Amino acid sequence: MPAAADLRMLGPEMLVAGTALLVLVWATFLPPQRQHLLRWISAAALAAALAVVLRLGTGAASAFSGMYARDGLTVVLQSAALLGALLALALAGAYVERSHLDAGEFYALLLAAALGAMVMAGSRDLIMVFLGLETLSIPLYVLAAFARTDLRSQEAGMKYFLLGAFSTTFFLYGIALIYGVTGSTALARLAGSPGGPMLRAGVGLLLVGLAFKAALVPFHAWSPDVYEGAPLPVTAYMSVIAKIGAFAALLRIFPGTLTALAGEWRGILAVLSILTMVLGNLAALRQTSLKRLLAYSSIAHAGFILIGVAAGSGRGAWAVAFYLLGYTFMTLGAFAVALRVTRGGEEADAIADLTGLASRSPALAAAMAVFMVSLAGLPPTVGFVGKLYVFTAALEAGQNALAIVGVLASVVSAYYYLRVAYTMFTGEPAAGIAFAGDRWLGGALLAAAVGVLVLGVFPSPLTVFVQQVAQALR
Amino acid sequence: MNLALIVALPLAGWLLNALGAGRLSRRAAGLIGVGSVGLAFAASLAAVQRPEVASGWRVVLWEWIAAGDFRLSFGLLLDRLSAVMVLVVTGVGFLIHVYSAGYMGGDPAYSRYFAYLNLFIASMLVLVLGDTLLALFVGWELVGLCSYLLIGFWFDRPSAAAAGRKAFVVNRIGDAAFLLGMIFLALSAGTLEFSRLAEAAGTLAPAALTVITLLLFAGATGKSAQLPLYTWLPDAMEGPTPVSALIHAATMVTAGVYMIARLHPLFTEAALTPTVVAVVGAATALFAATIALVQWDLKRVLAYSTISQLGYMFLAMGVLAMPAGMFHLTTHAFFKALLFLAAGSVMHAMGGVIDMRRLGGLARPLRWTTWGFLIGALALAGVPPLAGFFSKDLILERSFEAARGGPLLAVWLLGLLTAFVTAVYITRAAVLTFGSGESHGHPHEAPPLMRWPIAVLAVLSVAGGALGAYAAGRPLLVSLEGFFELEAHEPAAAPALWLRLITPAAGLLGIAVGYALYRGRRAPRLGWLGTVFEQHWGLAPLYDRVIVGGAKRIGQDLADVIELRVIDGAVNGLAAAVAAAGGAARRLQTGYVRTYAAVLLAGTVLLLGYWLLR
Amino acid sequence: MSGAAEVILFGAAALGALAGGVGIIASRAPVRSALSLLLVLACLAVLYLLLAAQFIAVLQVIIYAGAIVVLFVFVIMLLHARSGEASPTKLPHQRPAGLVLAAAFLALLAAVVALPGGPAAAPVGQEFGTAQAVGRMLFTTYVLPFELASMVLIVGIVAAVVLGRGPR
Amino acid sequence: MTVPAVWYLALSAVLFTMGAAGVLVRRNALVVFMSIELMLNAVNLSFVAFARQAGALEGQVTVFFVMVIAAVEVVVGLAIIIAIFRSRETVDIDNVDLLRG
Amino acid sequence: MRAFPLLSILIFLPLAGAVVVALLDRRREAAVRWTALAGALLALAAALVVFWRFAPGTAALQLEEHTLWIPAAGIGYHLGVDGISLPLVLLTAVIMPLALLSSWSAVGDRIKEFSVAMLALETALLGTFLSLDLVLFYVFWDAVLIPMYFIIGVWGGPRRAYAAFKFILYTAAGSALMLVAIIVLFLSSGAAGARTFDWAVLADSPVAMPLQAWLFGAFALAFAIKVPVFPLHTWLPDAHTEAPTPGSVVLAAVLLKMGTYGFLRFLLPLFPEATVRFAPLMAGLAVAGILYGGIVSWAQRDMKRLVAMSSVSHLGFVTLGAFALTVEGLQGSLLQMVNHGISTGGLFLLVGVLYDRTHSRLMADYGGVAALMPRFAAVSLIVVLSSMALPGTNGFVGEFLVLLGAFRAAPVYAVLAAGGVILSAVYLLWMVQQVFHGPVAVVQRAKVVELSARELVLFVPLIALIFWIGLFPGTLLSRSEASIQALVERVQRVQVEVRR
Repeated sequence: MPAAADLRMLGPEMLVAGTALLVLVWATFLPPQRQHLLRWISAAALAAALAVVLRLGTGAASAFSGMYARDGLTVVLQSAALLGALLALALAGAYVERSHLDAGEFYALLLAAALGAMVMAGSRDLIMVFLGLETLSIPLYVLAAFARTDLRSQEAGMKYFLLGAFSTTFFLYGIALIYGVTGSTALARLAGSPGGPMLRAGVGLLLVGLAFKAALVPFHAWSPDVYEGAPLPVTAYMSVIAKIGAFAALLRIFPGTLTALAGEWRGILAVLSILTMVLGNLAALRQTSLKRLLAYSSIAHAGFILIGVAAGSGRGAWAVAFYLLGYTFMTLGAFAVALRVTRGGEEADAIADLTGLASRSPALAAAMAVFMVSLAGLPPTVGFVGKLYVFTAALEAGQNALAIVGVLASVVSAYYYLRVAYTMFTGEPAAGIAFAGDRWLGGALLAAAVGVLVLGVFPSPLTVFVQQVAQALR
Repeated sequence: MNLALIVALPLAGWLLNALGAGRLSRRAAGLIGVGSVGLAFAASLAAVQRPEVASGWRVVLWEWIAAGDFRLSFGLLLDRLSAVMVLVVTGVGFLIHVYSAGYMGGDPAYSRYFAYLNLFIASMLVLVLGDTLLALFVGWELVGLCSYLLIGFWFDRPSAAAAGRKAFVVNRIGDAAFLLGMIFLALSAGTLEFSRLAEAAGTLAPAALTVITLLLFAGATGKSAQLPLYTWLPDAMEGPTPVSALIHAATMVTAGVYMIARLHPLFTEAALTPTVVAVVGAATALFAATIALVQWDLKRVLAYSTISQLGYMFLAMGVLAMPAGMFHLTTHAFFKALLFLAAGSVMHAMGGVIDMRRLGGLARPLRWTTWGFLIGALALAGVPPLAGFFSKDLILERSFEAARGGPLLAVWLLGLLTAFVTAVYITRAAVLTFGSGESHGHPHEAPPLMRWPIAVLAVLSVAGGALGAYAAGRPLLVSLEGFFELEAHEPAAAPALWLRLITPAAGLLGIAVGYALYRGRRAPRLGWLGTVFEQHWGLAPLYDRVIVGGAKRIGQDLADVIELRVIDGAVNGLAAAVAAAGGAARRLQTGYVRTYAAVLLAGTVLLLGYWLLR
Repeated sequence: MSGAAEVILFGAAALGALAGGVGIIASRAPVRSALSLLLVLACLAVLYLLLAAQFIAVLQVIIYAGAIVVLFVFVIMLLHARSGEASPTKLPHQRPAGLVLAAAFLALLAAVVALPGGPAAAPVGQEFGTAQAVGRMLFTTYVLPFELASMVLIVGIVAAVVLGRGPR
Repeated sequence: MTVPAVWYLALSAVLFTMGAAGVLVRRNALVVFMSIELMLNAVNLSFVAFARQAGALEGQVTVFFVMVIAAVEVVVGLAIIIAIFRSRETVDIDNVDLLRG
Repeated sequence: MRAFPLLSILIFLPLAGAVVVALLDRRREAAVRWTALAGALLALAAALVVFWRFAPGTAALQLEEHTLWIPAAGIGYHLGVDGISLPLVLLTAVIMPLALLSSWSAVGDRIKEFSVAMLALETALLGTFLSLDLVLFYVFWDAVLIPMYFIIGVWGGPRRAYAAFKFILYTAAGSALMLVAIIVLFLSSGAAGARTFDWAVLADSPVAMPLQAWLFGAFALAFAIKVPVFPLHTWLPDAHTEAPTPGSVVLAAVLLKMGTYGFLRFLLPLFPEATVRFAPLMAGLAVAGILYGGIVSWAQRDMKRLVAMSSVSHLGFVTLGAFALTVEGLQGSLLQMVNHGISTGGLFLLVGVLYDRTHSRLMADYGGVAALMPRFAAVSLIVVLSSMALPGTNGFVGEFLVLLGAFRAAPVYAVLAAGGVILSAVYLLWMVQQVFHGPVAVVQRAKVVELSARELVLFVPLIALIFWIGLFPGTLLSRSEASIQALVERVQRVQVEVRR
């Protein structure tokens, strides 16, 4: 039976899971006009979980028979997941209520996905990783299709689901092969394994599954379509939470476990990273839909983040964590702006809908400009610092090509990000554009903008915080 | 600080007139303009009396440029050489200012005119008084600027604006060479101070010295309108006539001569350069004189004449007869200024007409002017005992001596031939302008403000020869020979009589020929020879079409083809390629789940295949 | 069980599974695919028994054959699902490409899995693979994933509820 | 255990590949989904075979979890397919192509 | 005891001004404009205090501030001023108020945003010149791009989008590899834990040669694009032509100097051997740029394009001086940076004055302006002469020293570069003639009115500086002497070793 200490260690996870159930049940008893209470509860739970995560800190490298850990990696990436979920929740509320989506289920699924990402961060066993992955993915499939009468949302849900299930089988096959070699699903056993073709194949198949979640080229194809079709707040949430979960697992498995094989997988990850950066940025160049642009943007950023994993070092790992946190702020910020702007009551999806935004709402346009600049990796924003860290890691590891492709890809990305900014500051606003959203959205927007700037100018505390990740890998 | 005062006075005049433009009354502007130069002349007169001048009176004003080993102060130097120039500049300058006060009387931009003119005097004084080659260069470029401004004074006339620009640009070509020569000199001699160059000259490598002096001389060909950079000077006649007199005859254009005199330690030491200078000078002298033969614009005749006479001066410098060159510089300043002022007087009388085909018979209505012009013309033709005779004679004499029967004798022959041609063209000009025929309109003589300077210059043109005449004790030459550290040319070494007579003979012959040819307003075209002269011996089409046209075409091609298509085309092409790749990347996203699944499986196969088979 | 019987049983079940697999992907009518799936599942249950996994074999029959396939058949009936593949395909290269990729993938897998010299099967006791043995592990070592799996099940319920609701 | 584990594994690989081919080749969403189930079962076979080979029960426990997840996926997947069928009257996944580029 | 953070205050004063402006009501245009101007003037005052506190005669860094910024990543906050950065700081502080003042007529909409962008730009520029930690430097360096991008893209001419994107992508592409090189420097600066991005430390022990050459290349590319060195210059004419007047002014006067400053601050001290090795290449490109820029300027019809191309030529002199690797050349280079800022900044202001009146930049649309605007014509002439490096103006001293230094390094450079001396007269006087001379040919004659008092104020400081530096360059030269001397000694030491 699990020890009491083990259970205490699960505080944040239980808090989130319990709240998901509570929200689900309570929603059926709440009259429609009081559904916003659910939001408060969910937010409170996420915030509390975040507090508990920080409070608990590290100190349990192994629990539940070595299945789970609360080490630096867990703490940092769970914080990222909770932060992302919290911000996404703030973004979603007004949209959910406005679009008459089922609030209880929506929040419950959102919390469940967060739980999945958290579990992926803490798992030290491939079965746990698998279950975490599914806990993360299945809610996202459902959320993508959440606007169930909307053709595009349905399509998004179906594409995501079918391809997700397809990729999951590869992931599982990978676990099976590893199990066949090591006789166990524990990462600890994997670390000590001698290698061999079956192990390589197993790890390769694991990588396929995780790369799919993280939307790395060539396993990315689902993401632009799903991002575009899913309801906007879902897209926002998906773009961060899936990445956090996937990269948590990648860190855990590759630099965290397979150190002996580093010479082999670093090159492969580097190739994936280069493909992802190049294709993601190129395909984003000529997009007209903001959601689709951000989809490709998120693909491209996955490539940048992967640089840190491919470095295979402690520095790379904490750079990944830093980048993910920064990415959470800037991407959710950009989505928050997109949620703010509506066209005839619907999502204003076209980039052209932002034309002249600055004259309608200078603050909103300024915030969007900040996010775009940060996504482009220009200082003084968190996006720059994140890139600085991953490039440093790559160069330290001798992955020069990665760093060079990375910086050049950043330049290409500047084009499409700044095109958005340019659009906002020129021309006359289009007709039918209105602003939506509530204080939560405004608050999230402000938090994201402040986060992007403050972390860009004073990245030091966060840097120290994420460096725990490196300690966990050692 | 008396010395700085000479420069400061016209500078102050410039500032007052420039800042006060539009607010000063016409009278005040004129008074400031003329007065400042008059005072400068007075100050100069006082300064040259000072005993320090004999050994060089130097005033260092401030440390100017200091970088690394290169340290240079800005200062003024008055010695026997610059004394001559200072007096010429301020003296002739003053006369022309006075004349201008009358000549420009009706011009609305009176203040601006005097501002420019004062600035010119100040700049010319910097050129002359500068104690380093760099300071000389400052003046050198500034007088070029003033020349540009004054040629284009009536900027609303496109021809004037273009002429000003041409003057500046052509000068810049020479200046660039000058600059390089100066830099080379600074680096090899370690100094640009005149006082230290003399000793440094001996230490320079002969090749370096030759290159340096040739570069500096290239600068001089620009400023002094010698071959091949002479083209700007005729066009410069677009400016007001007093400007032509002052800048484009008496002072600025002689700066090249002065520069060589100033750097005589270098030029005398250099191996090849003096010969080049002499040949270029002689060639220019004849070349320009022949062109003057076929001009119809009176001022252009005088312009080519100036080029030709400057050629004489370079000839003198080239044969190292520097005192003679400076002497001719001085007398030329007198008589050429006189000729120009007289020409200006004609224009004034005729309402701006200067084409000799529309002039004639002005001797009667314009009595002062005619006398002035005639005196100037005779002086130019080298008729004794006018000033021009002494100086020109001296130059030819010295060049004959320097040739010592060698090939340089050709230089002397060219000079002699030029003397003849000179007399012909100036006679032609005098005859066509003042001689036979009816005067058109109702010409009236100039006001006293213009007449008096003509008179003074006429006197100087007549008596100026005394500065170098044996009979008068040759005060100028003695002073300069001392300066150049040459042994005095005693009459003991008096040249052969035929040599002394042949120059005036050539002049007189020229006058006779000229009179015979152009008397009665016949205007022979000189046949094919005339065409050659009109075409500048073939240089005009070369310059206009090949060089200027070619450069412009190259510029246009570079700007339109290389810049836009090649260099920028590469950049835009790269951007277009990236954008096209972006489009291709988009097309990969077909929208079909099965494609995506296939891509996923393909990725898996590749990944596993790579990992397992590598 | 004798060795020969085991081999025969394996052969039969394997062939059945392969036939079922082909049936799934080659049948024109979806119902046939569903029935082929049922065949595969049943054959696998037999193989599980051969591999000393009684509990799993039972689960296989109950969950997969009993619940999942029924669900599939039910949906097929509900949607009167035509094969949906009558119209000409928009992706003419998909089939050959798919087969080539699959073949390549199989080749790779074969190279990995079919390597000779894997460890010989360890001897296992009677307890191995029984419900008790598996259940004990589930509630001790694997209690955390077990609890998490329940969370996933709840998500599944929610999904069915949310997506199954008709248009408002 | 007379039949070597390798045979089971090979069978598993073949079944897995068949499922993958089915996903790529078939257009009926339900059949595609069944192909995925086939792949999951193939993986399960591998797990059980490895478990037997190693004499360790973890493999069987894992299969238990896979089955749970498979069940959930079936629920979610069928719900989505039904939703799509309701509005589009088709289960041909090639007709679900609004989103592209 | 922590010293008074004078440099930090200088850098962030404009940003503080930007914040204040951002808080103002956008409808109070006058308040916005005056506040922005006040911010820039305060920065100027601070810069003057720096100038006054600056001790000449030493190569040491002064008024240093050195604290940790991101200690966990080895990144410091290190500021300092020496003889090389001092003139550029002053230039920035002088030009910014003028640019803001010129915006009063050149920019009519979104004034608040414009002012904020300009002030933010000033902070980034000052930071670039004063940073001595490579990451800090890079942050400021890249941060410059953003406000400038908006200034061109939002307030620019008809092809502003094209120009803005070209500007930012071209220059960002250049600096991208510099970031990689900065990181490599960091990584090779010592064992893990002892690594640093600090300029002073890195300059003390340059990395070994094959690597040094690569890093040199990365830095040089970034700087060369910014300068811009031929043939990497084509972003410049477009950016200049489309930018609003104040944008062009700052772009020409200050932004381009970031590149040439980078030569002096980073290329030479950090990569001395590579510098020596590649100096002929850089000098050759500089000379090519001098001539090419001059010739192409001549063929332009658009005044702004002409001035922009002339910058290519002028900055060729700056580059040439830098890679002459002699004290004279470097002093001239540094001085010429300031000079170009004054004269070309002035030229853009002049074009702006005309553009405000007629909304045309084509020379063909003008003619005879001198008759309509005599005072303006006089001012223009002075600026043009300064740009032509007429003796007595600032330009001459710089150009002379550059040529002197280049001649010392290799006479052929100086000989070819002297062609630029001629060309500058050709194209500038061509412009003067087309615009100012000839009969009055402007279409909207009534609009071409004489300079207003405000406009005159723009030029007074520039003209004063033109003559002051022309006559008393020692004011600047004496302050940079020690730093340049030290720099040259360092490079020459290597030069001797390489020769051996």
